[in-house]
Amino acid sequence: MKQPAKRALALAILGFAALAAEPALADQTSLSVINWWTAGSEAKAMNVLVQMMKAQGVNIKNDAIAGGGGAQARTILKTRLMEGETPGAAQIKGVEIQQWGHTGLLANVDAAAKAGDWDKNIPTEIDNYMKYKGNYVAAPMDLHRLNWLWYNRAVLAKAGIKTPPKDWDELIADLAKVQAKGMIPMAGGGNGWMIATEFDPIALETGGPEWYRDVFVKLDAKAINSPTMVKALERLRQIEKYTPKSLAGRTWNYDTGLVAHGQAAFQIMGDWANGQFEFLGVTPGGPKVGCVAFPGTANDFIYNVDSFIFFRQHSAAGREATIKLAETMTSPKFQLLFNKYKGSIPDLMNVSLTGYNPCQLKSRAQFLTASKEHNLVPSFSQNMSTYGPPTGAFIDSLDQFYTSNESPQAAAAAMTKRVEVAKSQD
Amino acid sequence: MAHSLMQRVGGKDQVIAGLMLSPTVLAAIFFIYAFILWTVWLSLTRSTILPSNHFIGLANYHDLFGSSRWWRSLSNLGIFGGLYVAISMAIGLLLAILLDQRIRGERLFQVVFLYPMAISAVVTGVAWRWLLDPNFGVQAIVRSLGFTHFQFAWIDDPNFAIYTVVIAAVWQTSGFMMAIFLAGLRGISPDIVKAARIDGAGTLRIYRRVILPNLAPTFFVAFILSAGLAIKAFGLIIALTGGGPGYSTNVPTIFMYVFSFERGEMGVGAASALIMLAIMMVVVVPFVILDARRKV
Amino acid sequence: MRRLPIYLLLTLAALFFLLPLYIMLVTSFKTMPEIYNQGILALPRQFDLYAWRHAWSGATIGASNQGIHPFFINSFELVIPAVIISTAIGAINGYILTHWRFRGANIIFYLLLLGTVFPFQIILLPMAWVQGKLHIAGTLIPGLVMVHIIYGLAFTTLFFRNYYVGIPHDLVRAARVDGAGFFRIFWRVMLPLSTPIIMVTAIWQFTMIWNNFLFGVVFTNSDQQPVTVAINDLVDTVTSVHMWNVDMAAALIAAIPTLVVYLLAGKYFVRGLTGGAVKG
Amino acid sequence: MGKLILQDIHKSYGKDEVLHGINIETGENQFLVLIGPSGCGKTTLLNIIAGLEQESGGDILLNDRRLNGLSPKDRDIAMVFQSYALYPSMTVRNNILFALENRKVPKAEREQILMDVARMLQIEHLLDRRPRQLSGGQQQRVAIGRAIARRPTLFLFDEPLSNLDAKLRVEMRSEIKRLHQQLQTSMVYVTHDQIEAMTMGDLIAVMNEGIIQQLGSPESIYNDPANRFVAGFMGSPSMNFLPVVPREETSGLCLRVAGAEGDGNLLPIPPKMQGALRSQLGRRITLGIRPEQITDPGSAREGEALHSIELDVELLEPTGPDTLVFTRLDGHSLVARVHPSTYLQIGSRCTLSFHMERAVFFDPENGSRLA
Repeated sequence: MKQPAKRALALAILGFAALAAEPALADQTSLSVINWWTAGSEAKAMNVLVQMMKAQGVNIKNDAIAGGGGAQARTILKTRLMEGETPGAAQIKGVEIQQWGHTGLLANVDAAAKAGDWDKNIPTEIDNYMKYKGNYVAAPMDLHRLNWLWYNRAVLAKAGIKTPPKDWDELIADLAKVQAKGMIPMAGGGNGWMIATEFDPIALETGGPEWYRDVFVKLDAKAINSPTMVKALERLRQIEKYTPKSLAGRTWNYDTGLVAHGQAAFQIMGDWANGQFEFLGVTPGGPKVGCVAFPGTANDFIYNVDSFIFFRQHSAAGREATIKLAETMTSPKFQLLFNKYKGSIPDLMNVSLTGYNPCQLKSRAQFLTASKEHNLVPSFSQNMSTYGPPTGAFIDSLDQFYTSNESPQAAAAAMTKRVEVAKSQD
Repeated sequence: MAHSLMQRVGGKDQVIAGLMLSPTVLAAIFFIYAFILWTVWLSLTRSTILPSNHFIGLANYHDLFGSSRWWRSLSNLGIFGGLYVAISMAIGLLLAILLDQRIRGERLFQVVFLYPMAISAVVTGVAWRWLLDPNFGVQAIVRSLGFTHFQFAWIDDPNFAIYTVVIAAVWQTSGFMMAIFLAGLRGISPDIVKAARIDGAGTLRIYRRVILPNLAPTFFVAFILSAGLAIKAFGLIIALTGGGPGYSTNVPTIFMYVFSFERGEMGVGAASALIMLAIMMVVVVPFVILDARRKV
Repeated sequence: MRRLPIYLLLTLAALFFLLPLYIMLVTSFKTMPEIYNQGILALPRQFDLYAWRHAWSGATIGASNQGIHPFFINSFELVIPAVIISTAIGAINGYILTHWRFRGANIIFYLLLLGTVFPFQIILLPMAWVQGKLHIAGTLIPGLVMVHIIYGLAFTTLFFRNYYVGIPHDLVRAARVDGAGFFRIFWRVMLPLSTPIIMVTAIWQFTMIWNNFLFGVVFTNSDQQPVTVAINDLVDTVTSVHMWNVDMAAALIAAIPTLVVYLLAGKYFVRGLTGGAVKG
Repeated sequence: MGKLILQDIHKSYGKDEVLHGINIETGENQFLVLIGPSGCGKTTLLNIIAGLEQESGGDILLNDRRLNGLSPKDRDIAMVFQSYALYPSMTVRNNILFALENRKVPKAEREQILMDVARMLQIEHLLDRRPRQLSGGQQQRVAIGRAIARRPTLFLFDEPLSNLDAKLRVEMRSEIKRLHQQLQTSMVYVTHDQIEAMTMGDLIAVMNEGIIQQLGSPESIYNDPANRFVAGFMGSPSMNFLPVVPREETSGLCLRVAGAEGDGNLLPIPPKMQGALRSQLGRRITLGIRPEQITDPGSAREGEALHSIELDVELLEPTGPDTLVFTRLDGHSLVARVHPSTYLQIGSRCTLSFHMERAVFFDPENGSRLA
C-alpha cells in the first residue's frame, strides 16, 4: 500500500470513530526531555533544570517515565520517534550513545561543548562517550562511583569490628562476626540489576582493571571463561550466603534503609545511595553511616555517567534551544545542585564541591588518582562498558547463577556462550 | 464489494450493512494484520534500537531459540498457563456450583468473587507482593501465630516464584470464571435436572453425569478466555515479580518487551512476538473450527 | 444442617478474595511507623487519612505534585468516550454479523477473533507511526481513545455477535416487512432487547480500559496520562522510599470507579453472560 | 386486489438449486396455499415474494407491478411468521403501530386503524401488554393484527398456526378465512398441514423438491392428483397404493394385484379408463384409491359402480364420524373407511366395496398419472 493510501485509510478509520484529528504539532521552542527520574531528589533536580531553561526562554517538557529502571522510558522514546514526535533529549548513556549516533537522528552540540570547554573541564574518559564520529551528540549529567561499601558504624561496633574491611578476607571475617551477633551482615540481592551492581566491584577486586576491561569492554571469551571469573563468581556466592533471602521486586532503597536504621551492617551499592541516606536523615561519612571503597579497590574507580542524547530539531529555534539545554546541563550551577542530591559528583573537574558530604569528596579525589593510574573502569552493570545485548547476557548469567545452585565453572561457561551469542547481535 | 452486496437479499439495507461493517474490517486488516506483517518483516531484519531494513533472514530466530532465557520463558508459560487455566476453571466451577444451590446472599458472594476483576494488574501485583513477602506476608503472619519455623518464601525462590504468579492470577480471574460457569449452569434446562432426579440420581451424580456434560460449550468458552489471558499476562507479572528473581518468572510477553524496547534487540523481540502469536493460534484455531462446524 | 459446608466453603473463598483488599485498606489508614512495626493484618490504631489526602492531591508523580487526581480525571475523559464508542460499534457489528449476513461474514468474524488474543506489545511501534502520521500522537483524546476503540472492537463485536445470534431472525424479517430499515430495526427492535449485553460489554470495556497500563504509558504525554500510569509511577519508583500507605491509598482510589461499576452492575454481568456470550 | 404472478422463479444457494422454475398466477383476492413437505422450497418461495430473499431468476408481479429488487417495505405486503416475531420490547399497541409509524401514517389515522384492528381481532384488552404476557393464541392474533393494520395488497403467512394447539388451530383457521372474506385481499399461505390447505385455499400449489407438482383448486388437487406425490401427500389417512397389472379378461380389462398367489382378486377397470390403460397391459402399474373409496356396501351411494371383495379385518380405528379398517388385499395393506355403525370385529371378515370410478393410476417409475 502506498503512503497516501495508508494515510487515507487511517484517516477514514479515525473519522469513523467520530473524532476530529486536531493537529498537535509541538511548539517549536518547546523541547521534550525523556527521562526516568520520576521521584525523589532527581525529579526535583529535573524541575530545577526546567526552571533554568525557562529563564532562558525555552520550554522544557519534563517527560519523566517510571518503570523498569528506564525500560519504559526507552519504549516511549522509540514510540515517540515512530510517531515523528522527536524529543529534544533523552536519557541514554554509555556505549548505546554510539548506536544512537549511528541512526543519524542526533544533533551536534559542539557549540555547547565549546562554550563550556568540555574538552578541558570534563575528563576524556567521559568525553569519549559523548562524541559520535568526533562530534558531541550528548551531555553528561553526573559521575557515579560504584565500588563503595556502605556500613553502619553502630552495627560494626556491636560486632566488635573496629575499622571497616580493607581486603576480601577481612570483609568475609567481618560478615561472619555480624552474623554471629544475629544481625543482617549484607543487605542486597533482589533483582538482576542489583546482583550485577554487587558483582561489579567484586569482579574488579578479583581480576583487577585490565582483566575487568578484557571481560566487560572487549568481551574476550578467554577472559570470561577463566579461573579469575570462576573465583569472582565464588566470591559472589560467598556474599550471597551473608545476604538474607530477599524479595524479588524489592528495591535497593529498602536495603539502604536497613543499613541506615542499623538492621544490617553492610551494603554494596553505587554512590546514588548517598541521596537515599540523606533522605533518611543520615549523612554518609557522618557519625552513623560510613563509606569505604569496596575492599581491595581503593585505588580503582568504577564509573557510571548518566547522560542525555540530543535529537536534531527541524527549526532553527529548536536547534538553538538544544544547544542551550546542553550548556545548562553541563553548567557548574546545575551540575553542583544536581549531583549534590544525587550522591554523585559533577562531571566538571573545575568546580569546587562545597557542601558535598565526605563520601562525595572522597569520590572526586579517588577519581583523579584512578584516572592518572589508569585504574578507571566503566561499570558493566550500569551499561557503561558495552552495548545492550552483551550487558544483558552478563546480567542474565549472574542472575541465573545467583538464584540457582549452578557451579561457578558452569556459570562462567554459560556466560561465555551467552556473550558470544549477544556479540553477533550488533 | 457494493455490487456483490446488491446481489444479496437486503438491497439497499444490505449495502448499508456492508458499509457500516467495513470500517471495522478495514481497521482489523490494517491495525491487526498489517501490523503483524510488519512485525514479520522486522523479525527478518537486523533491527536493534530502532527498526531497520537490513535483511538478515532467520538469524533472529536462531538467536531466539539459542537463548536459555527464551526457553525459560516458554517453559514458564507452560507451567503458569497450565496451572492457571486448570485452577481458575476448577475454582470458578466449584464456586458456581456452590452458588447455584439457592444460597442466601448469593448476590453478595458474586460481587466478592468478581471484584478482583475490577482491579488493575498493577494494583493486584502490589497487593500480592505484600502478601507473599516472607517478611510481612503470609509467612510472617503464620509465624506470629507461633509456628516459628513456617516457611513460605516462594516469591524469593527462582524455582517457585512462578507459582506465586499463578496464585495472584487465579485470585484475579477465578470470579470471572465463576460468572461464566454460573451463567452456563443457569442456562441448563431445569427439565433435564428434574428428569434425572425422577430417575433417582443423587445431587453429585446429577452434576457429574447430567449437568457437567451439558456445560461442554461453557467449558470451552472458559478455556479459551483463560488461555488467552494466560498467554497475554504481562502487567501482573511485572508488578508482582518484575520477571524475577533472575528471569525465573519471565514469560514470552515479558521477554518480547524487554528485548524489543529495553535491550535494543528489536529483531529478536519481533521474532519472539511471532512465536507467541503462533502459540495463540494453536489455542484459537480449534475454537474457530469447532465454531464453524457447529453452524453447519 | 446439610448446607453448612456450602456456606463454609463460600465464606472461606470469600475471605481469600477479600484478603488483599483488606490489607490494602488497613495499610492505607496506617502511618509509616505503624506499617513497619505491625503485622499487615493489624487494624490501624487510628484511622489516619493523611495517605488518602496525600495520594489524592499531594504526591509527586512525574513532573507534578498534585497527587493522582489530575490523572484520575484523565482516565474518565478517556474511558467514557472509548467505552461508548467501542460498545456502539460492537453492537452494530454484532447486529450485522448475525442479521445481515453475507458471504464471508464468518470469515470476517474469525478475522476479528484474533484481535481478542494477540499480544498488544506488537502494535506499539506501528501504532505510534500511525498516530504520528495523523498528528494525534501523545494525546488522550483522540489518540489514546482511538487505540482503545480499535483494540476493543474485537471484544465488543464478539460479545454482541454471540448475544444477537440468540435473537430470532424472524424479528428482523418482520420489521423489514413492516417497513423498517437497517438503522430503525437496530434502534427499535434490537437495542431494546440488548440491555444485558450492553451492560456486560460496557463493564468489560470499562474495566479493561480503566485498568490498561501499556497503551496509556506509551501513547500519552505525561500530563495526559491515565491513572494506572500515575499509580505505576508512584509504586514503581526506584529512587525513593516507598510510602506504602500512600501507595495503597492511591491504588484504592484508582480502583474505586471499577469497584463501583461492579457493585452496581455486577449482577448484570452474570445475567448478561447467561444471555449469550456462553453460547460461544 | 392482489393479483400475484410468479414467472419461472429460480433460487440457488451456490451450486445447490432449491427452486427450479416456479410459475403461479393467482386471480384477484385469492387465497393461495403453498403446501409441501419440509424442505420443498415453499418457505423460500414465500421469502422471495416478501423480498426477504433474493431470487436467482424469474419475475414477481403484484397487480402487474414488478417487485424484483424492491426491498420488503416497498412491496406493499404484510407477513405473519410462524414464530409470530412480535417485538418483545414493545407493547401490543406499539407492535401494531410500528409498521404504520415506519410508513409515516398520520397519528390520528394510526389510532383509528389500531382501534379497528383491535376490535376486529378482539384484542382491545391486550393493547398495553407485552408479548411475553400473552398466550400463544393471543400472540397469534396480535401478529395477524399487526399485518392487517398495514392494509397491504398481499398477505403472506408462514405456517402461522403450527405452534398452536389443535383446538386453537381450528378456531384461527376459520378466523383467517373469515378475515380473507372481510378484507378482500389476496393471501399467500404456507403450510405443511393438508387440512389447512384444503379448508382455506382457493388455489393450492403442492410443492416438492423445488417444483410445483400441481397447482389447482382444492377439489382438483384432492380428486384429480397430477401425480403420485400429490395423491399421497394430500389426504389423511393417505391414499392406498397397490401394485397392479392390467390384463385382458373375458369381462374386459381387469386388474390383478401384483404378487398375488393363485388367481387372486380381480378388480374391474371402469370403462372410461380402459382406453388409457390398454397400453399398460401386462405391465406393473400403481393403483391409487383413497380410503373413503373403499367402504362398506351400505354406505355406497346409488348408481355407483362398486366392486365388492371380502377381506380380513386386521385393525380398527374408530375416529367418530367413521371407522378406519386396516386390512390386506393379496398381501398388500389397505385402509378403508366405513360407516361407524358397521359391525366389525378384529379377525373377522368383512365385505368392502371398491369404488373404482374414483381410482387413479400412476406410472410406478416416475409417479406420473396414467389414468
